[in-house]
Amino acid sequence: MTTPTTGGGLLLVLTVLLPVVGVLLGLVVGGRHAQRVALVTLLLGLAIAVALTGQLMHSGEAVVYVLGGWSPPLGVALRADGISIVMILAVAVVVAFIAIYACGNFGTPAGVREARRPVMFWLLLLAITGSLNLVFVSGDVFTLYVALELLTFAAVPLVSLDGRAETLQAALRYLLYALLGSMLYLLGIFLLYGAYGTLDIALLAQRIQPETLAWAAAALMTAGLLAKTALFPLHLWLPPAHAGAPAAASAVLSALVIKGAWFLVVRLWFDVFAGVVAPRSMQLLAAMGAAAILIGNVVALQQARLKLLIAYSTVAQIGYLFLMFPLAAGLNAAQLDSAAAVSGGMLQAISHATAKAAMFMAAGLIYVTLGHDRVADLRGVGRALPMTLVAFALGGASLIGLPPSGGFFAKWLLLSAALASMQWWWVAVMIAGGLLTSAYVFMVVVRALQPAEPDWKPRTRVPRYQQGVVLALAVCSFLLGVVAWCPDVTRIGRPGLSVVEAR
Amino acid sequence: MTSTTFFGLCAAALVGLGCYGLIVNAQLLRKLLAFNLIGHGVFLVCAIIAHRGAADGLGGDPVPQALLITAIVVAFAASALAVALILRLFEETGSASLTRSDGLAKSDTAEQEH
Amino acid sequence: MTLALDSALALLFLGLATWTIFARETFASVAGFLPYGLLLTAVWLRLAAIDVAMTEAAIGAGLTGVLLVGAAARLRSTEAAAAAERPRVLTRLLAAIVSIAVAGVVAVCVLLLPPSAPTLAPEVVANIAATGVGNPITAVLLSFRAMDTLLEAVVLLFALIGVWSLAPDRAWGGRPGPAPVSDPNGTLTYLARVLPPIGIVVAVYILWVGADDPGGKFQGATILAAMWLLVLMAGLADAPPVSGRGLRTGLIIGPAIFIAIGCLGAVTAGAFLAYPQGHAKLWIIVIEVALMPSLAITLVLLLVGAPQRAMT
Amino acid sequence: MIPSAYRSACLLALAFGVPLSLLLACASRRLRRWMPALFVLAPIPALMAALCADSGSMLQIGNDTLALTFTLDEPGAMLLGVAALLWSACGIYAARDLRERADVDGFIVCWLMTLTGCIGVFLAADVIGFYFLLATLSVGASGLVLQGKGPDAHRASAVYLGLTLLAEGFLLVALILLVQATPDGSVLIRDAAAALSTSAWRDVTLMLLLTGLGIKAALVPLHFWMPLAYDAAPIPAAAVMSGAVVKASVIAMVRLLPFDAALPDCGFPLAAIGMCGALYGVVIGITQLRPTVVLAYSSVSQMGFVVAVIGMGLAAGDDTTPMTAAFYGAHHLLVKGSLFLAVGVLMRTGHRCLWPMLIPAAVIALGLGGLPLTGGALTKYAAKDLLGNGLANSVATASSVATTLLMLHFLHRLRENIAKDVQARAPSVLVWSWLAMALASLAVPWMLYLTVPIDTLSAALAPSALWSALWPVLAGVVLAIVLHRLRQYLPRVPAGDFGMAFGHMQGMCVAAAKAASRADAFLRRWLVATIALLLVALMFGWAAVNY
Repeated sequence: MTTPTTGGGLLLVLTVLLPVVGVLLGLVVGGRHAQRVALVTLLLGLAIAVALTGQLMHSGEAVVYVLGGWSPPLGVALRADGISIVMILAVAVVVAFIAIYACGNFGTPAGVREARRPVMFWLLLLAITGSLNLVFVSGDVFTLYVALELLTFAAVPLVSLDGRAETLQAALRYLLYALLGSMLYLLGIFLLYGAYGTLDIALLAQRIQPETLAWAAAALMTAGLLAKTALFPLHLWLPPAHAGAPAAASAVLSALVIKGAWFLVVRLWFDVFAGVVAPRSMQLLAAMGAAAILIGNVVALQQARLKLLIAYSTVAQIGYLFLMFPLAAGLNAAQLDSAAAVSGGMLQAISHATAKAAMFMAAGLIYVTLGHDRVADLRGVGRALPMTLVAFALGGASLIGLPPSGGFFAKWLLLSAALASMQWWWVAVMIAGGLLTSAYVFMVVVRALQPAEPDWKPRTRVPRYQQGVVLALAVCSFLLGVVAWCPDVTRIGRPGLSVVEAR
Repeated sequence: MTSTTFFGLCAAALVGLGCYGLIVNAQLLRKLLAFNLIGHGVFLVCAIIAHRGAADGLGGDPVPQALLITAIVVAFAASALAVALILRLFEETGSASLTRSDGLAKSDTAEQEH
Repeated sequence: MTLALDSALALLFLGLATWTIFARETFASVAGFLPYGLLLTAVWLRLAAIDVAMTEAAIGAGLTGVLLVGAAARLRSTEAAAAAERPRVLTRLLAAIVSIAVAGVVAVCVLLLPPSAPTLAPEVVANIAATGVGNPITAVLLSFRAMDTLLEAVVLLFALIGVWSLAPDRAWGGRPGPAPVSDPNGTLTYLARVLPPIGIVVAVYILWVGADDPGGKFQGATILAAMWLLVLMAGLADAPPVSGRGLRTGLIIGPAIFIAIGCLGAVTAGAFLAYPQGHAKLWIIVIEVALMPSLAITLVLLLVGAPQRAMT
Repeated sequence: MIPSAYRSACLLALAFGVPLSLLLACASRRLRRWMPALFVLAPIPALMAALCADSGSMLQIGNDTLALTFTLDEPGAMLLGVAALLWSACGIYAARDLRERADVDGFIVCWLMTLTGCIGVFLAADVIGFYFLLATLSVGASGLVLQGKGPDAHRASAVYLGLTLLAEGFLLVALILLVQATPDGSVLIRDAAAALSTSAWRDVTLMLLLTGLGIKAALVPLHFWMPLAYDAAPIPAAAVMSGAVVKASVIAMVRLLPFDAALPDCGFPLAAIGMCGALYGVVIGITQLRPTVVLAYSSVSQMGFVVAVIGMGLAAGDDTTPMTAAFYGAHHLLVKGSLFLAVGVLMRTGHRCLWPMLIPAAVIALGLGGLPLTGGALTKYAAKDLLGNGLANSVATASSVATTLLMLHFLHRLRENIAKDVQARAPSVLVWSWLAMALASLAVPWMLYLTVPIDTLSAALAPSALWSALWPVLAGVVLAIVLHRLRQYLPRVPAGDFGMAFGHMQGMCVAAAKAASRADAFLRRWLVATIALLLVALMFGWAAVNY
């Protein structure tokens, strides 16, 4: 079978290569030029993402690019369908906001040719963007392995950018655990190749059979990816890593990086293992998600530090991302439109990305202003950083799922799917999760609204543009519900979306 | 039993040994060592798959062999990054293990934003 | 007969692997890892994958071994503390059960691999003529799956950025490793004077034959890296400061040329990473030649670690 | 000449848009300072819309995939109009009150947010918009409660917010089930309500819907947030909450419940719960000392009565129920709002100026019990057909007696809580806003009664109707005198009554949370997490193989 390159395919190559070229260039020019290179690259990346979206919506089918003219199984193809494009766009937008914010914290100081933190941050930011885009567009499971490793190698140093002992330890936990995960994933790939002689996702989907090798490969790959995405109870590395990194880095890690491995689970379970995974596996996956939602939120509620609270909120929100699997399967089994559940899951992912990035950046500004981020002691933030607090609240509203946020419409779609496929238990989990989330969001907001002591002064003044960019991202997240007015992009290029064929 | 199957079983043993070491050994460098063992086990699985795919005059299927080369290099990069992290942690704390049980910082003023 | 040989080989390297896991001291365990790597290379030779065996010997056993030995030497003082953290018997038992279960699953999977193994070897053979190279692995690495090779170079670069990011702020821009101390009459110094020219020739040779026979840029780059390491260890030269523009250009030149040629393919041959008809081999050699020094620099810098001495 | 449909749509847009734009304008610190002065004007477009827009007029924002829809039906218009009146009067009061506050920003934002949500809920025609505006309303209102002083306000706000979000959870599920019941997935409330009576999920949907709205309407036993919140909130906030905000649940019930078919299985239990609440509120209310808490329990009782009326209508499948319930709600809205303002005014009034303030309060308070010629008598008269002649009617009469009793208790407590300073006079702005509301609560029910029209003038003034309204009031007065004699024997129930028992569950919750934290810490140890990872891999394999 040959898959021909479609129109606009070169954009796929660009979306991956441009950030890589940015890293190479930034490394050579160094210093404050690296920052400029990064900003320009990210801006171009945004333009490419928009162009790619336009291409996809125009043609109404997946964009494919056959690298080197060698079509699979011998060669490697890049492929972007609706769900990839949604993620590419979300990454481009969120990274652009984070980059503007980071200009305030990662500028090279005057009189120095090059400082470590800034130059490393900008290079790693580009590296993460490129790796994520590769994860979203690659059509080959081994290239995806390399992409995941690229992502890990770019993300781990961001955790320990401050060089403190705790962050080094957090980075090591992350790295070693992720490496174990990659090995499991790699083992799965090799088994797939041994059984079916191809690494291409589309070909694998055609050749795969429900047999022990495929099950073992699915189990190993899934477990490896879950370790990288930190689904409860495999989340040991996430709270210290995301809470310890600098705010802009936390925003990237929490909003985007974990979505890479999650996206791959979606890709594999819906596109490769569609006829192989059992409904019980789906329920198992979602049960882990449900545990994440409940325990993650309860633990978040008890955190004394704001950044840890937000990190635990991420642990919980990852859970929501895994509820879509049994829901889509259930809809499919009931002969209903299973794409609605997938759309809900994707919307949940991008609304969490925008909201969580805004919340981490808001936490960073609060830290700078107060000199600490003790939740019990947030008095005066409402007065000193009104815009930031509003941003935090809007991001929180999106996590809770208040309309018109993206979180609300995602929840609407997921709940509808759960009700239509009569899976009441997931409904209860989602509602309970929303309540717990609202508890800590309101707790933080109310504490921050209390007036400070009369003679209190902010420790540092925060630049206005940083406040503005955080607020803008939060508003994006809060108004993401308007995507309900747009045609459903996630369905493009995914005609035969069928999970668990009757067998 | 053919030698490929035999080495496949050795690969399984390597993976098991590595997993055990990664879990149990406290020293970070030994965890890394165990990771390398798991890696070798996985690579060996790939190698036997390549060997089984010998056809058309080639001693093995060149595609998995090429993948193997890439995977070895990636594993080396991972080891290098991990060693750098371990050494830096050692410089900062004098320790080379994940001492604190859950890894969460207890102090709240530790972070520095510039 | 072969099975007996295989059994002996397996017994040896599994024994060494067990040693590396269960040895009391980290240094002893790392010491076990080095011969284990060599034996593993023999296994790969047994499985008729010479290129892989070379890569494994060079990188998997050689460079990783150097890396681990160096680290283990510096971490000797942590031995006692780490030994005290040994988990309880019950935990170890549980870990053992789970590990055995995983190993069992892998073993079952190996046994269940389909009797008629699917293979891409016929397709590689059918298409290798178009690439102009004789070594099928090189054809896969630099033509059919050239993207993976490009990404592999990028992986090393990202890992290096990660290693550099661990430098203390005061040492940024400076040189990695301790200051060189040279013993003019030592054996190491002697070797470091004699071997590098030979090494460079060998590396170039391996690169050159890689197009048609086992060998290639990675193996060559590892030899170059080893030569440079020898010079550094002998104290004949100092590690370069990481802020040097020349060094950084050297680092990126390989991947950059790779990408440039890929883009050229998009213009002239109709696809990114495609080569113009009939000139494929030329471009593949250009890429290999460009990648080798960059890879060698990257490997050396990964081994010597983050900058530690500030520029004076 | 502007087409009438277009004009109506514009009015709707203004009614919702003006408060929303004021809310958004709060982002600017400079504009925010001017907001209290605009409190009085912000609800005026809503009043205009209620008066001038055509019934059934629609406003759509969005496209075919999804549209926010606003509409004005008759019950909605009635409640919207009186709510706008109350918001304006309370706006004057609040603006004056704010002059004495140090920190006004939070109050301003919450006030406008609640106003926007409140007006929006009365206008919303699609379930998504309705849910959104209800959430806005609830969050804003809990913010208003927070503006009260001290830890009590924090606790009250937290309890209110927690319960109200729980209610939203139930509602969300119910609304999704409603939408799924419509043949084409329409999100319009009208279509959803029409499809409900034939839905396969009818009973579950109704249960969820009524649980959610029951919490919002403070239906016993989920009422305990109300005394806490109304006592803690600043006076003008308590006035709009007890008056306007709580009526969101009434409008939601009359719009979402199916009155086209008789549903006795659902209607009678609902009516029974409502009637229990109507009496329970009084029983607890007479043990209370603080006038605001007494009023809150009166609200519990009155909302119970409205729900009972709706329940009887649901049981009978009577399509006049929405108007009757809305009329009852509108009257309660005006009276309860006025009485809260009266509490605020009288707290600042000394003995010398007491009577001119207390007498109007007494008249409208007794109106709640059905004093002839007041709006209260009209509402009871309008509701009597729905209640029928059976048990429900007897209980309703008992509730009139009880309400009179409770109101007399309230007036007594009101008198005990006046300012210490004999000469004290409330600021005139406060006095006038309260008197205007008092007047409105006397006059507006008559206007509604005659213009809508609900029944004829002669029917309402027939001697038999007057007598049947009067005797429960007289009976209530007699009971009140008896009770006054026996007051030292009354127990002192804490505000929030048995809801406070949930306080003891706090310990359990904390223990559970601590256990979750310990579990998390345990799972995040390296040994445990790596073993867990391998186990997860094995479990996924096992799950597939055993399939």
